[in-house]
Amino acid sequence: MKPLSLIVRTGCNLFAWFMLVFGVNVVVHGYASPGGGFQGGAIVATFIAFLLVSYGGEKIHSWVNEKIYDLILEETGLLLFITLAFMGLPTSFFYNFFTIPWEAYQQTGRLFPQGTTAIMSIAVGIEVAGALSMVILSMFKGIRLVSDRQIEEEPGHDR
Amino acid sequence: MNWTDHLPALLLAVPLLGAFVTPLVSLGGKMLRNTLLVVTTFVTLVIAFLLWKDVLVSGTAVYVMGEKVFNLTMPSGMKLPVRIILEADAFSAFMALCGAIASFAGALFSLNYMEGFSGMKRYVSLYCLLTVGMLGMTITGDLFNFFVFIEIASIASFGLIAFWRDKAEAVEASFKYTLVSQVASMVLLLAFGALYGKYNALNIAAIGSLLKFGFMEKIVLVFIVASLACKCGAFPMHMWLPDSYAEAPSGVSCLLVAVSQASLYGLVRVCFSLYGVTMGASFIPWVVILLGLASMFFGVTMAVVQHDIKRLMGYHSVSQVGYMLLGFGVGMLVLSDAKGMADYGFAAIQGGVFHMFNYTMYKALLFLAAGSLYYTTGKRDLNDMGGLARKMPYTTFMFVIAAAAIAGLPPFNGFVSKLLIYESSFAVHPSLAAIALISSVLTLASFVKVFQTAFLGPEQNAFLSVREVPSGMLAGMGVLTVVILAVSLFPSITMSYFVEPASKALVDQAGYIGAIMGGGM
Amino acid sequence: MWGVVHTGFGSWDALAWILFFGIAAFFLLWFRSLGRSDYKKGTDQDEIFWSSNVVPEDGAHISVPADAAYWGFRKGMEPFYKGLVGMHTGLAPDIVGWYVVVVAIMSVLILIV
Amino acid sequence: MIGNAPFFVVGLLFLWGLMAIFTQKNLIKIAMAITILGSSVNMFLVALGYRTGGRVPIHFLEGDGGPMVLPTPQAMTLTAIVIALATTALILSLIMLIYRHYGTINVDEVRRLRG
Repeated sequence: MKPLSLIVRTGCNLFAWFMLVFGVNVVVHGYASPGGGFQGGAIVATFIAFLLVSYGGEKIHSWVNEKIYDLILEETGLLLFITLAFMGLPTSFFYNFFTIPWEAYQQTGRLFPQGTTAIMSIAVGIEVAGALSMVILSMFKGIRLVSDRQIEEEPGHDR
Repeated sequence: MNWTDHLPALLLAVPLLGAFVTPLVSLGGKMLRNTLLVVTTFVTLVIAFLLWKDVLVSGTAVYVMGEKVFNLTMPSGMKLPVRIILEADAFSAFMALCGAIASFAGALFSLNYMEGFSGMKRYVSLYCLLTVGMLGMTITGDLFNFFVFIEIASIASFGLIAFWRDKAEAVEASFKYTLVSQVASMVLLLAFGALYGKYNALNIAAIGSLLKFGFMEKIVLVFIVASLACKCGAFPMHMWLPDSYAEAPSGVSCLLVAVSQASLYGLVRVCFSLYGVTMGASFIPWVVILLGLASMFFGVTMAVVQHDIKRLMGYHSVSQVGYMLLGFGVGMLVLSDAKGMADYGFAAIQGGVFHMFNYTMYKALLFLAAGSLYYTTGKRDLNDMGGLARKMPYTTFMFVIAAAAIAGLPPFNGFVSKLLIYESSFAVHPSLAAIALISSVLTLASFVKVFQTAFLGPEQNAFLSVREVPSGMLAGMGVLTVVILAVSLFPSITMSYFVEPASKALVDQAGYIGAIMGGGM
Repeated sequence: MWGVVHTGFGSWDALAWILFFGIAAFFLLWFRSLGRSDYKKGTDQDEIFWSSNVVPEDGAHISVPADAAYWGFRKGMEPFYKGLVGMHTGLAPDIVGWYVVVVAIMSVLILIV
Repeated sequence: MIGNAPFFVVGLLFLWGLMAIFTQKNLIKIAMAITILGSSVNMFLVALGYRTGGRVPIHFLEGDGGPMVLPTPQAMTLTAIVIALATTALILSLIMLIYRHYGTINVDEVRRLRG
């Protein structure tokens, strides 16, 4: 596999970390500003894409344990999201149960994080970051690393 | 505050939770994962049953997501509802129950059927998501959420159809389905967006209360009807259906049947509750009738010449969808005509609704029986089969019941719904009933062929070691067989508790709108 | 009764049919019991008759394959099936094409009608 | 007239995507056509979200004038983008699998299921 030019690799390596920070910024301010969980998560996922560009697939796959994305990130996000939804249940599903009342905003003129909305945004951000990184990693694996191998037959077909 | 008020939300939340915790639970091993799948689908079935009972007793259930009061559809000062609203009237609850039964049976069947394959945690996850999508389509009260749920169901089914990714045909079928489904979905979204642009609302009831039948609404109606007809497999747009039903694992085919019924539910809901009498009594009803006639005739004639057992059943799905389209089309034709509605229109709608239920049950059972044959023999081609009745007596028994029901042989449930459709469509024009009857005869003919070649005949040496399928698969088929027999033996109970309230709710546009808009129509 | 469905034109009684099937089954079993049970087991009277030929060991050689069923029907309807099967090209763009054609035709017609 | 310009663009993009599905033989290009189709619909949703005299529905970017526009179309568009992303990832994966099984990405040769 021929690597890209030095400038591209160094630039990607450098900017990957900035993208990570920027993505997290978009996620945590998602409750009131443009952006939010999905967009921030997608930006965070570019981190792994940049690292793939700058280091190549084999190195990344030897560094990264896919379970981090698959189990830890995705599961945390999804479970946090649905737990928050269930916690509003005595009132109604998805009920915003610790919202800050509108009067507080009118007195101070400052928009507070609106209860579960902000946390759900963060949950979605974690989930999307994990899932998209997973998609990038596994598609890269599918293109580059195992293209010469045939797909093996599943054992379940012959009985 | 009564906990039964939360049933519409729980109906979606429970399978969603099941899908989300699957990767975590799968760490605990195969047994735990299988238990999760069965428990999730069973709890969903129980919730669907309770919801149906609740709706039958206390009328349409409305649920507003995230509101202070669960059924406050329009907070103070609002002219139109803005939140995500679930609305379950008798027809929605009926469809949800029907889908939940198919989902439970497919889950039971999958336990044994899918063992030995890798990636089963994805299978369980996607299976639960497909259930969420299918149930969401039936109980949502909002056009955009309908689109979201249809997409959840589509994406989950793309994954599940291509689940046997080591088979080239499965991947090809999934690709074709993805392509046509995405184009149809985008057209659907275009139509929903146009409605939002004009009426500033996405709620079906809110738009229905404002709707005037103009130029844009005509185009929108065509887009919606054609897209959803494509999703449920009406004739000229059906070609993805036999491919994907045949190539998916059988437990999934069983659930895909329910998903196509949910699409049909959407079509009917849009025509009856969103447009209603404003639709006019000529064009769209006749389009639906013609699509139905074409589907039932060409679908079944294609099925007669097939020799792949699941592909043959896929073509029968096309044919059976035609019966429902015919029934609903006749109902739409007389929607603004009170006398015709009382004479034969209501019977046609009842026939359509009843046939949706019957079709889901027996077609799911047929796919499961075909899956059993594949499980034991490893073949799907009917030319290579024969003499299996002695080896697999229980499967044979259940297959015969399902085949008799789909062909409309008298003691079984398929006959009752077909009778209702024949008699009411005869009142519109005798040729409609004639085509329906010919299709029914051909259905019988092709199932006689399947039964004769796969189950009858002398024992073959290739199948000497064939045994009856494991108990999990028998249980999955048994659930559906029990439902079919119960419906067949007590048709009047089924009619008066299941079908009639559902048909009444479907026709009652003012009731559907009033449940959300507070009777302000 | 809980087996009767009124369709608006007539009625359908599941129990009457089950009763009918019961009676029919009774007669069927009765006629069957009138048959001779004194045939000789293990002789030619017990064998399959297959046009006076030796019956093959493997049942696959004497079973009718699915392709042979309704051969005459397919032969008689050949022009019809040629068109219908030819329509199912199996190409992905064709499937989308049929959908687009249906939408186009319906859109034009609904504006005319 | 100029206010309708976005809708003309939407129509053009939609037809373009639709044409590409029929004229292109490369599966990757067909996947791109699907994405273009989705983008045109998203653009349609965003374009019809604005109401004359309304304000931007963002808390700290609002200008003067009338009430805030209801941000439902934006929410719809975001959802549709998420769905389109999932579908794109899936369809590309399917094309990868098709290439491995069939050894080609010409759509005319992917037709084992017919009749």
